[in-house]
Amino acid sequence: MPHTSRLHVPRPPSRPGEAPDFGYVRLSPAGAVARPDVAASAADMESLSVDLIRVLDDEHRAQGPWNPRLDVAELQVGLRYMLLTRVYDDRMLKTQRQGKISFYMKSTGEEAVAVAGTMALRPTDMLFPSYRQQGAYLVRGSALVDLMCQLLSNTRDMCKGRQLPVMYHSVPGRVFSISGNLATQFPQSVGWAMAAAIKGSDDLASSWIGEGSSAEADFHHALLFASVYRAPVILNVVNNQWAISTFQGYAGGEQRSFAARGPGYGIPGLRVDGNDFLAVYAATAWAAERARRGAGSTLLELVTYRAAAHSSSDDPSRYRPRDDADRWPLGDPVERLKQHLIALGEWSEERHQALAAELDARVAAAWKEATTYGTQTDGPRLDPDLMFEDVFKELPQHLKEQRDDMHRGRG
Amino acid sequence: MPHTSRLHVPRPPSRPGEAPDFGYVRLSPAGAVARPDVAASAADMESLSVDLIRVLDDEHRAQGPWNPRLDVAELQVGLRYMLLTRVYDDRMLKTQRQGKISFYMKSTGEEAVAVAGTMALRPTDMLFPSYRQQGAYLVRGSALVDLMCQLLSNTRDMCKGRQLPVMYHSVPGRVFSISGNLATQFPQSVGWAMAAAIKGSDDLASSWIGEGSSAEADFHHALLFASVYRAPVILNVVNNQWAISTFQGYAGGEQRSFAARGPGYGIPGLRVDGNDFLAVYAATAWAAERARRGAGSTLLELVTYRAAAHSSSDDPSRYRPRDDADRWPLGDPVERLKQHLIALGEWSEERHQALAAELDARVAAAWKEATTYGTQTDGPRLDPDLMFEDVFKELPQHLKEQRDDMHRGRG
Amino acid sequence: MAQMNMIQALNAAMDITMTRDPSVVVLGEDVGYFGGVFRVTDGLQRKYGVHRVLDTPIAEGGIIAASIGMAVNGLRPVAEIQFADYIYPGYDQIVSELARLRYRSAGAFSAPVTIRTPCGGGIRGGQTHSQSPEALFAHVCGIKVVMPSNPYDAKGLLIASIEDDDPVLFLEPKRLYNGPFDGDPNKPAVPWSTHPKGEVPDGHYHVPLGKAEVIREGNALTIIAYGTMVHVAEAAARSLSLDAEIIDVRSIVPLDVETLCRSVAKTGRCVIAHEATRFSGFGAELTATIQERCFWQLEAPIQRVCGYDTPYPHAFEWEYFPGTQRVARALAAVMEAR
Amino acid sequence: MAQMNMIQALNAAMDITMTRDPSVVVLGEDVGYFGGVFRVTDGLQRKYGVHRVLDTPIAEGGIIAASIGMAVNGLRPVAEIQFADYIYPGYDQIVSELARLRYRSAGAFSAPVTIRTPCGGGIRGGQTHSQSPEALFAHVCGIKVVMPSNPYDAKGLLIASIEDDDPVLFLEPKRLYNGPFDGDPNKPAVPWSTHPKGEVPDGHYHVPLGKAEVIREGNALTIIAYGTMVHVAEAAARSLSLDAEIIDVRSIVPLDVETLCRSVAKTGRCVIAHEATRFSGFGAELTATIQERCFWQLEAPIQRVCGYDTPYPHAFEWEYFPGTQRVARALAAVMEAR
Ligand SMILES: Cc1ncc(C[n+]2csc(CCOP(=O)(O)OP(=O)(O)O)c2C)c(N)n1
Ligand SMILES: Cc1ncc(C[n+]2csc(CCOP(=O)(O)OP(=O)(O)O)c2C)c(N)n1
Ligand SMILES: [Mg+2]
Ligand SMILES: [Mg+2]
Repeated sequence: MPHTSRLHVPRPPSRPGEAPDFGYVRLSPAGAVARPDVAASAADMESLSVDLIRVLDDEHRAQGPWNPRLDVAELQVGLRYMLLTRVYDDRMLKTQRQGKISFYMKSTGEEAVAVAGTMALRPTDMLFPSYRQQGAYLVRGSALVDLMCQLLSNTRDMCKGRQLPVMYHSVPGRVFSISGNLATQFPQSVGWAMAAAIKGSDDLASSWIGEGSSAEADFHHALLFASVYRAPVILNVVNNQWAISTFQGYAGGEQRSFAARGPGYGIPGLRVDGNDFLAVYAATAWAAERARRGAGSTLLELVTYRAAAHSSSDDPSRYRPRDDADRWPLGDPVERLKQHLIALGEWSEERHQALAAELDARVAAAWKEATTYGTQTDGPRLDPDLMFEDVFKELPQHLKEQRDDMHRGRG
Repeated sequence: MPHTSRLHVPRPPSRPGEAPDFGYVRLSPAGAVARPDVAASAADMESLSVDLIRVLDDEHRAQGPWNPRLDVAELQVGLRYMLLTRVYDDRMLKTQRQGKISFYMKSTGEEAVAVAGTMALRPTDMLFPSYRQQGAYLVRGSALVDLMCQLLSNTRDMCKGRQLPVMYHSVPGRVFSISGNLATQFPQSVGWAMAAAIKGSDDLASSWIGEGSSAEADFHHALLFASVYRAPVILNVVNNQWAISTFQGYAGGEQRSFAARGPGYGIPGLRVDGNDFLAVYAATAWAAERARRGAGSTLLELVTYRAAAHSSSDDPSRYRPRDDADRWPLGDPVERLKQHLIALGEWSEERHQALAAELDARVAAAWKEATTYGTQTDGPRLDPDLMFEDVFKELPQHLKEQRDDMHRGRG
Repeated sequence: MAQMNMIQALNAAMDITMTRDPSVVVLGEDVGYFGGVFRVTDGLQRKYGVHRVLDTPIAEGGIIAASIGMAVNGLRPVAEIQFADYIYPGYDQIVSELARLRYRSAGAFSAPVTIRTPCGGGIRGGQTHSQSPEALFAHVCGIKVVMPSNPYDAKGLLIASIEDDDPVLFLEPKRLYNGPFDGDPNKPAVPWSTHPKGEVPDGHYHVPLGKAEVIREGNALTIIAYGTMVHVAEAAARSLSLDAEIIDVRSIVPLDVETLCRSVAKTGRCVIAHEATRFSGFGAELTATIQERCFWQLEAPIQRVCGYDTPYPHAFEWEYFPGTQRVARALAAVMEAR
Repeated sequence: MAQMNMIQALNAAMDITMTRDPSVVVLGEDVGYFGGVFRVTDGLQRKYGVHRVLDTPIAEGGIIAASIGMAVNGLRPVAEIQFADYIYPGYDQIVSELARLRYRSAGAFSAPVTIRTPCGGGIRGGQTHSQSPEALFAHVCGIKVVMPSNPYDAKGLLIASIEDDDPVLFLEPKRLYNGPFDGDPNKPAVPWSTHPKGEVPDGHYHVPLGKAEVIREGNALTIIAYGTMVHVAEAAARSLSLDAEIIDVRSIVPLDVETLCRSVAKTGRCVIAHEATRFSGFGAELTATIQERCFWQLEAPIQRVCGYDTPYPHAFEWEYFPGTQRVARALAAVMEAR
């Protein structure tokens, strides 16, 4: 039967043992892509979904109309958050390996997506991240200790022990709750933005999903509702090429870019170098201006690479070449912003090492503090009665009875 | 609150009491749109989703590269099926009004969509219609009596009394079962086509939904799976401008055409004059050739107008001008093919009248026969035991017991 | 007090909450300009504008998702799903998101969304316009589930639902929109104006969530029902001249176990009736709970009268529908058992 | 005979049916090249090719819909949903389409699709990797629902499911993939090789759908369970040295009422245990049916031991999980009642 089959089956460019091949990634030179007015029609901006918006060139200089012309101070803040994200990720994976937390997911190689994508917004804008935007919480001021307490499900866990590690939220930081269900928050962010528009407020929503998750129905719901009501929302698809073991071709990336879905719905779709802090910042700022001007939503595809494993349960060497990440043509976002600052004369290897050491110490200190509020094995523990709360606003009779049952002895 | 709202809310061009206004429908002259090779890339065919493929011009002549150059005999067969559809619809609505059937849905004004869309395929291709493609069953040889028995839920009902009127199917005609759930069959047709490809067969699937239904998640599933596996399937969106009381703008039609969704998924999207028998035929044949050549699927938007009420339960004068259908710029599909044949010297008003009379008599005779197999009030009735069958292939114990319970007395 | 049918009562509930609270918005397919296919939202868009009464795309999943987002941003959406049979494309957003948001965020976020949807049979609607899916939501923690049986309760429960801070699935037995229905399609239609519960106060009031109502006191046995089946139960008890106690559950989640068990403990006999299919239906939960708590008072097995375990069959509606006689048969059996 | 864990047994079932019947195809997220996140489909793509073992987009609704279409065109798809918690985006296609196709078309069309999905808790998976949604499908007419508790049954039931002409939801208690689990996370893990049901024949065989298994005969009371809870039930009965009769339901739909009722009629006492939340869970149906049929033999109220009615809480897994002691408490209560 397979011989005569006409079914097309996508295949990644390389498998374990083969040489990585990123020839399929369509590149544009830095500065080469035009920056239209935010109110231009989606139809007139279709090329943005094919080309790749890049600002930093190979000499680490910022080029072209998308250069957001940020202050040095702002660039340094961006570098700091990206590096903090990386240091945090590295250490937290280690704690998972030591059995101190049950699960972890890194964002290594994708730090610019969340950090620049958040810095380009106002603090009152609402964020709907997925599980790989830890940088957003940092930019929005979540304390490391608070994030770690969530990972530990300890007595200070913001989720009161109810969620897997990395399913953070932040009320003061305006970062929405997430769960393990992919893509569900994408159309919710559109509803949030619709409400902002109904209320006449100036705030917008920004939401992130992986390219694999764009296959879910909720991706369609989000684009459709955003288009029909011209909701002030930024819809980010983080194309890190992989969804666990599944190559982006299986989400439809073989035929067209993910940004290209936007124009079909009348929404501009921008293909952006996701490892270029400046490009991500500029594209986000452009989309934010569009939303605030009442011109509607924007779909951003952030082209990046999942340099690490999918999660602490995953081993990517089973399905892709080991040295893939090193060959990724868009480089590393931390390194690129660092080199840009060095090229500007505003940074150095020494300052970078010092910053890394400082952040590492901060993360270590925070971990130490976090563990005093309890770990999986030691120290104080959340009251199991909390299990029954927040199912409803008031505890109903049947849950009171079940709580009593629990008091009779667990297990 | 509404004063400051920035939410965009689509509005139809005219409401009851206002003059119909179809200025929003983008037209192209007959024959003006190029016909690319079926294997051209979707990206190179994007203009097809903006322009309107038309063959019949205002003088009723066939024009341009999309002219399918059909025999006169074939054109006459097409006219016959379209007229039969119309006569059938008119009479069946009347029987509903007389209380003889519980519910009915007409396809008036859209007859070319199903008739040409079916005639352009092979009899072994599988059809997945929605509820407004009655013409497909006629082309595929379903007997009028059989369709009517379904409407009557009588002893010869192909659905054994289990379905609302118009939810036909045909095994010999290769027309799939439908239900009231919108859009569900769209991705199923893709699965069917994937299986055809896996098996190496030459058959394709063709599926129809309304423009309103394209808002459902299953529209996205269909396009995505069709794109990823290059399934041999034709995905038809029948844009008849309305979804019950809701204007097509609410399905995203305000910003872009429905055909324009295709290219975002790497699928060519063709905007076709749905009231032009020749254009529908040609576009379908083109898409079929594409599928059979292994080039993958095609999205067809058939631009037409729902000239009648949504269903026998609907009164469109509550939400749109009464004379809307008369002002529809693409005219009436039956009239247009009739005039084309007259212009070719192969038809006349007299022959048309005679055909109408013949078909009316056929429909009347079929109705008479159908009612002998039972009506809602008289004659033989399906055995209520059938209610319990086909839930599973074998009748399980609990349904046997419930059948026994029913035997103890109904009501 | 005014005479209202259930459509008018539901409309009044939305009208009142929209007037009192500018954060209440209504959305759904055909609900705006047209006023809904059952006219339940008639006039609301004219009165409150296109930004508070929104026509939507035909995407139930999108409607629920957008409602959640709106609610998180401070609105109180009342979403209509045109038929309960079409709620499943929104099932993931309800089960995985709406019902769990408060829990998973430890109260940081919540979404007070009310989902209204017409349910139930008896209207010749066939398999896709007749379903009663309450059990598919009752099993989901974190969403309340309500079904009124008359205009008075419909208005009071809908106001309470919209004003409740938890999400609520509000099921409307469409066979009751225009009048009570005792299960006999051959009887002439009765309007709500002939029924005491068709008297509906003009203003704001609550029928509290979580409270069943004993609509008829009695000692011989307890009949537990909700929605259309309340009226069928009454007719069945009448037909046998039984001194039945009849309870309208009204609130499926949270369930008023106390009222139910107090009654069964008194009568010792119980029949449960619902339109939904029997297997793993909500009648099972009612039965299980009552037998756990009233075991020693029970004088006969609890009986369920339900829709048969098949899709809703168009042509066999009146064989399928659990009507007066089927309920009466169960009543008789439970009374005889000893 | 070979020693197999449940993963190997399931893999063998697919391997055998794919060899015997070229129309069997496997599809799902990460099932192809990678062999599935639990490795259940490991090696199948290598053996049968990329056209019979398909990686898919992450779209559960699309996976089910495509499977239906494939089945209508003569294939026998075995679709994997990566976790049962993620089945809801496909719920409409299952409920409205897969389960009803044969009925609505009067047998003209049918879709023999098997949906495999890992379910249940005990793996520290939190709210979205621990759910047991069987009741949400048991209430839906037209789809069979199965859950094995050991490798032998897993293989035989999966072969029977794939070869069955009706659609089947095949729930795999992932806590049992590598070994039996009696509910105590502190005990060292036990492999299937230590368990008699880890002996699995190499070839083709069926464990029939619709048949429960009495896994331990006894006279004191009946314990009804399925999946992981079968092992917990055994441990609980052992801990009290009770002469319990333990029944593994295996097939939730259709349900083997006869085997269940024969046992309860004999013992007069019954405890039902499942991981799923209690309210309107499948235990309710079991309770309701048994009390209807065995009322006069019952010497105590039937008790349910279930997951509490909250989402599955990550940090309180072992308070939440209905373990040995909770089951033992119910056993003791049922034995004491008189
Ligand atoms: C509805 C749903 N289906 C399946 C999964 C299992 N799953 C978790 S992450 C993942 C891959 C997601 O890939 P992508 O969206 O590309 O995000 P990335 O991990 O690359 O950041 C899958 C399939 C899930 N969590 N939710
Ligand atoms: C899932 C689902 N949601 C809602 C409905 C109710 N409904 C029936 S037809 C219809 C309008 C469909 O419009 P369109 O797709 O444009 O098709 P048309 O009727 O114009 O042919 C609606 C909303 C349904 N049948 N199924
Ligand atoms: Mg990814
Ligand atoms: Mg339409």
